Amino acid sequence: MSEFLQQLVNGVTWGSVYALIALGYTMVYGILRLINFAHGDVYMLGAFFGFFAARFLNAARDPSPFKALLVLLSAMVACGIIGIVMERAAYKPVRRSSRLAALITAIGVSLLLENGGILLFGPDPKFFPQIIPARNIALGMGVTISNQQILILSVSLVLMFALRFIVLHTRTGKAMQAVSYNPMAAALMGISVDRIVTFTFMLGSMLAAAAGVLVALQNPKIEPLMGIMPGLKAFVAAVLGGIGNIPGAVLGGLVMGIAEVLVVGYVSPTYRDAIAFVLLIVILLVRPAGILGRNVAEKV
Amino acid sequence: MNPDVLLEVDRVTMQFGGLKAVADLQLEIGRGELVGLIGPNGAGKTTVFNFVTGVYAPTVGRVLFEGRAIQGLRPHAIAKRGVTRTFQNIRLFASRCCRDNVLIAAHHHATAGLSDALLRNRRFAEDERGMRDRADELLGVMGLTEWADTRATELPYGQQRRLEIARALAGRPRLLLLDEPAAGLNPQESEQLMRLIEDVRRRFELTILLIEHDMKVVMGICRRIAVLDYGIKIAEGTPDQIRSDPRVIEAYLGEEVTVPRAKGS
Amino acid sequence: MLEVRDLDVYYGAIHALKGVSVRAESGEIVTLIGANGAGKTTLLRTISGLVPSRAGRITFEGRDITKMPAHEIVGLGISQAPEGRMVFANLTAEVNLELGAYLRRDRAGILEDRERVYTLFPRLKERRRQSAGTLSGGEQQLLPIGRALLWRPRLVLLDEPSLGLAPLLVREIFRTIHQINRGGVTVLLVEQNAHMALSIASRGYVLETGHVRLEDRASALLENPEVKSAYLGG
Amino acid sequence: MKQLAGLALILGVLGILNFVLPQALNPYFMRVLMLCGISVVLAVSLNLINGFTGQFSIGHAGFMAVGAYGSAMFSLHVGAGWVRTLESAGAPEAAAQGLALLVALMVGSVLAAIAGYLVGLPSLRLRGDYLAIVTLGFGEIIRVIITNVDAVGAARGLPGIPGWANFFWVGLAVVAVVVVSRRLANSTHGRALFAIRDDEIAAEALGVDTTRYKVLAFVISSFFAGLAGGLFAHYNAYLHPNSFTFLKSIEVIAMVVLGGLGSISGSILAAILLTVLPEALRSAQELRMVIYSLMLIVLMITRPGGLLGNREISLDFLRRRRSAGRA
Amino acid sequence: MTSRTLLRLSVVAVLASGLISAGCGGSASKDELVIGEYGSLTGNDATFGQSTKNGVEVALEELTAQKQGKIGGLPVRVQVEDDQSKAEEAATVVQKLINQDRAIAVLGEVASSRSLAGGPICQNAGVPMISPSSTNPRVTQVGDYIFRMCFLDQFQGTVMARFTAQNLKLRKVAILKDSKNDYSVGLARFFTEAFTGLGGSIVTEQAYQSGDNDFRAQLTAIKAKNPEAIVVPGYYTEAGLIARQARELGLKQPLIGGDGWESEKLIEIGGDALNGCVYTNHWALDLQEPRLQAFLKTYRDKYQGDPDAIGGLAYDAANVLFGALEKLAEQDPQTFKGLASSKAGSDARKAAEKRLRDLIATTTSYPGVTGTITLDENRNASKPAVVIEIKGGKKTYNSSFNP
Repeated sequence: MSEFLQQLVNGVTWGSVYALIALGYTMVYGILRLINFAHGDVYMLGAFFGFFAARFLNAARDPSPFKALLVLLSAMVACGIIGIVMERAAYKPVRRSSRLAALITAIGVSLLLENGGILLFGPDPKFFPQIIPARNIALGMGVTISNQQILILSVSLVLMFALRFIVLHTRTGKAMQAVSYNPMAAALMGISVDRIVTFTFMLGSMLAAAAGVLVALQNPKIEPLMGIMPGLKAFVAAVLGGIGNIPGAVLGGLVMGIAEVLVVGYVSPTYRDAIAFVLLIVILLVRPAGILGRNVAEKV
Repeated sequence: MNPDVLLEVDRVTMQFGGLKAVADLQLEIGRGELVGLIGPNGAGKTTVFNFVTGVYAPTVGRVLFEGRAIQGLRPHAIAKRGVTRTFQNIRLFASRCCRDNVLIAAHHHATAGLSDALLRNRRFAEDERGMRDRADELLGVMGLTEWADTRATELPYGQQRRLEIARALAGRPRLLLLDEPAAGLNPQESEQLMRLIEDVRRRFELTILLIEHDMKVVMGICRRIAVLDYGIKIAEGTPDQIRSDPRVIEAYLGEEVTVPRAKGS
Repeated sequence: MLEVRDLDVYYGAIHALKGVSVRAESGEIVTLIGANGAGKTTLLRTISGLVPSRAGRITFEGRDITKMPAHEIVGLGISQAPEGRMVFANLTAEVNLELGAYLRRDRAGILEDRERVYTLFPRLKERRRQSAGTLSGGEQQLLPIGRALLWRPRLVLLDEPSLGLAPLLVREIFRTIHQINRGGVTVLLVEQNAHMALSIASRGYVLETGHVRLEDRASALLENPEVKSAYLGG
Repeated sequence: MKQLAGLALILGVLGILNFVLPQALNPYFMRVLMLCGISVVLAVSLNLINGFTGQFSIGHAGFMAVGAYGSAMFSLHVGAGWVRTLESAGAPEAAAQGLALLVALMVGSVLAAIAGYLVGLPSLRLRGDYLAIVTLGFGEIIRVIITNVDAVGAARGLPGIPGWANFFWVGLAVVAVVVVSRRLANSTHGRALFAIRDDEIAAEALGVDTTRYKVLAFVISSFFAGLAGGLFAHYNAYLHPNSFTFLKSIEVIAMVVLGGLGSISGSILAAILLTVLPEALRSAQELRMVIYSLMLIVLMITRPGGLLGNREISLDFLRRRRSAGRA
Repeated sequence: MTSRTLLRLSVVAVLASGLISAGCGGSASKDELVIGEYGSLTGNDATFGQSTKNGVEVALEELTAQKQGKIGGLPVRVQVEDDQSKAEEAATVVQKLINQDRAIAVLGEVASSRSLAGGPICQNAGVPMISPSSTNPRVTQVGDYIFRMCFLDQFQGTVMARFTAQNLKLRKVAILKDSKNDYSVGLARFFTEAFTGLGGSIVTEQAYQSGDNDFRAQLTAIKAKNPEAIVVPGYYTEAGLIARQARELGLKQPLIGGDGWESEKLIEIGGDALNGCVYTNHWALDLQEPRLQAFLKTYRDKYQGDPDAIGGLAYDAANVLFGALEKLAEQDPQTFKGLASSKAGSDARKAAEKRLRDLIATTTSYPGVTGTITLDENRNASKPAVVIEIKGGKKTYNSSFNP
């Protein structure tokens, strides 16, 4: 039992990271119907920007919560800018082309970030400094949670609520919803679709950056290809929850994180990468639009 | 069951979420008839086409074609039984030429199988030639011969409407459903099309159900007209009966209201 | 105020508007009538900058807006209430209305205008927390009009506001249109309900397959046998 | 008769090239040529799903893996024995190996086709991105399974596969996939596929059993992906699950989209381009993949419809001109 | 000209120039000794390819410093190709190295899977290949032109087992291996065989996949079995994380590893969590062996850090090759000339490569930095292993085991 609970704690922690990345996928998809394959690589960049920020602040020798926050914010800002540049330079020119053309562009951007990363950061792993030294907190029944896990969970939670607030209660957030539902009608409201799309990319990239830094705090090995698998799985999580649906992304992320940890713990860790997809296929066959997605009948 | 009834819509209700698009509709179409289905925008006319052709399964009720229930069948199966249609918003196969558009609709009459096609044997060649000849004949009937090798989307609008009809005919239907074939046509084109529809009906011994906004077209060629409003059949009868039915006039023109004139007039 | 001259618009190979010229003077209600597919909606969309034109010129208060992006055209004071399907079904009725005031910054004024819309359409007030997709067709139809009002445009383009509505509601909507107009807003109205539209308009255009067939004072068009025949058949 | 003569001619030409090319080209160029051939088979086959039918599959590497491992296992456990028996019975080496290879390739391709059938089935319920993600999932599941099954070498890879595949066989596979694609395209079945791509609802309403044809496209396409996999296995003589990651699928998609969806000649052209390009960029060293990805982006921005769009460049074009001239 | 056409033209131009340069890459203008090296400079295993490259570069630098970079009067050039961590790419680049660049010998690869893809090509072409660190037995079974510089999994696994059972006196251990990595899987297997042979038992065997970041699930499962030690036969990239997460979960047992652990990054990442852990290795950097220390000095000057085991093995592989070449130049200058790049494909070249192979095969008691290397009849390195213990964040020599 205690083992199961411990696995659950680990699973929820991972799930919240998947959820943060999945949110970016889902927002961009909701607005552009584009699978932004490069999103996982933005997560990687987030970890690296955090790494450089931490090094600049000398946070390893002299850690403090303030510096940790600074590291997180600078990574988010840097990736936000990357998101804007990515959208303007690569995606905007293909927005009116076929969706497949946009997809291939996204793949190109993804490869560019990965290989550019290898070129700039070197292929060997870097190790994220211990800004927040690990401490274990016993939860009873033999279950422990580390302060880092708590941090991951709470920061993700704060960010998710911040996102929720932005989307539901700010002018720009409402405009985002409008654009995602019908860009043409949104333009008639005086909403600049271009700006909203750029803003969405920025927001998604910032969340991915946060995920990158949070993961690096706990699992400090960072390298230029670290974004591929989490990116892919977060995307699956987004589809699982119903792509384009923000609560769905969070739910999908959690389901994914828990399912993975349970498979690793009770079946075989070697099937870790497969479980995500088995789960996905099963759920999609039962609910073709994802757990929270709505099926829209095509108008004839 | 009356053998002269080709299609019977038997108390069909079609519900989308909270919206009843069609409510308790009863409609019979006799063999060889040309029936008009009219009503204001959003009255549920296209929905009728959609459940007859299997795009949707009716929420309640049955659809009988030649006495056999077809509700709930997949559209291609219904097409094979002899019901084909055109679409209000023109759904041509955009990347293909006109002849291909027609050939695709003749698809289920092909006799050569996949292996014949891959081997390019005589059977395939004959089958293909037969289908091509028939497609070209249909294009000829619809006056599209000169466009046969043109991509469907490069056709002028009026020709696209005709191509949709030619395509629907290629499936050798016994019941043809035409969804606003004259929409977007000018009066002369409408006029021509009307004659063409009559002509086609006689030539291929068809039964036709026609949705149309252009009253001239409907009143001109239909002997019998059914009127839908809010998913309910509010009238059915000859063109003259329909024209003078006050409920129809109200549904169509709206009540005559007296509101003050706008300034500047 | 608004002048459209010799507009040519293509959808792919389809020539949707063929040299259309239309104008609206300040304070007028001008109506565009015509059968489905005649190009009425296309014309409104082109004016709003949603559809690019291939030739011709659109000017608003003397400014050329032909190539302006849609959201900037809105900024100039041209609002369009598109047909009912273009509501944001995933958002509540209230948010739908608020989006109409997207470009406004005066919080107080927006609230005031919102109340005005609610007074105009009490049913929207009742349902303001409901997502627009769950509203009835008629209520959905009210939203774009309310939205357009919240922006306080100088010119409003209305696309078939009576589409699929019960007669009672149609009358309500037309009364509202008239009120809006009296408040100083110029109206360009696309309608199928020719009778109704012509009865409140000052001038009208009859569109047919992408060009203007007739242009006259509304009262004259109302009496025109050609118009009658086009709408009820011979 | 005419077709048989054509076949004989093709076999003859391939046979001669199979003899001449290795003399003329150094093994490196020969290898790039062979890899081009395999890429062409992959791209043209994926074009059947993504280009012809307008479905969206990103799991092609999975089908390729099934074919590769299926045929390799056959050769290792059965085919190699046949060759020994045949050769000891005095059969010429090329014939014995060719026969064994042919059977092995068929085994792999049929297994891949079965997998294609199974993956095609969900397409009854799923559309667009959802279908895409299922195919991607399938590819990953296949790879993970291979990584875990000891009998096929698991993570160690599968060495010692007989290297029977030569230019002749790769060339033949290219000819086969192109001929099948073209004949399909010019038949009622191909037209049904195009109809699904252009407008699924209209196609269905006009009597095209869209389900059947979508599954058919998956089956034929995965058959050829399996064939490419089999050739890959018997050319490299070594298999490793890492060769079949989703990046491989992505590579093939890039070929199809770059070539122009639905264009067979476009797929061929792009397959060759994207195989040769990384080789040509070798002198750029570490910058190579950066340049490659930049080019991909720039190409998609400048030619979003692919190199050839929907068009074909082929002898067909000349033939049509000729017949027009005669008419 | 519009910007679009400009863009297109530039794409075409880059393409064309790339093709041309690829086509001309092999035509060396002057006589030189070309040594091919292939490795994973990009892709999942990029770090290993880079380590190999660094090790070889240090060897080349020393050659330049000592002998103006020449052997037998011919300048030595190392041509490095990236295989993107993919087996089929490895085969392609080896073909290129041999046929385009006319390499006389090939160094590489780290991963056995890629050595197995490249090996047969070298064997068929009659070009000697030395893999610095592929441990799969099949690599050298490809043929008599294939060599390796590292000990085999079987030897290392046995050493680990003997150390655990005899020195640490432990009986119950858990294994956490990298199932994606044949090195790790092999080491785990041979450890298990030897350890159970010595009377120990494996209480649980868990696995992860290289690239994983989170091992808590596996460690939680291991914790439930309460072993006396955890054997982690993987790479340092994961071992440090595993140690850290194990301590977080309250597992205090020592971790036991193999030569994959050797890297300066191990301590950087694992930190205090690694104290008390041991691993088998080729060298102990704290041993004051002049040759080793000289290498370390050059390496540190050049790369501002310590080499990992792969870098050391690559350095030794390059030096064994240089040594054989020098011997050939001394013993048989006539045959040696056949290796000149202008003689590619000639009989003289073939004969020289054959002689080179023979000389490499007779390497005995070569004093490498990774131990004293003797190539056995199966062309595998036979050399002692050392056990390193981590104490107070420092790697310290513990003991040696001879084959």
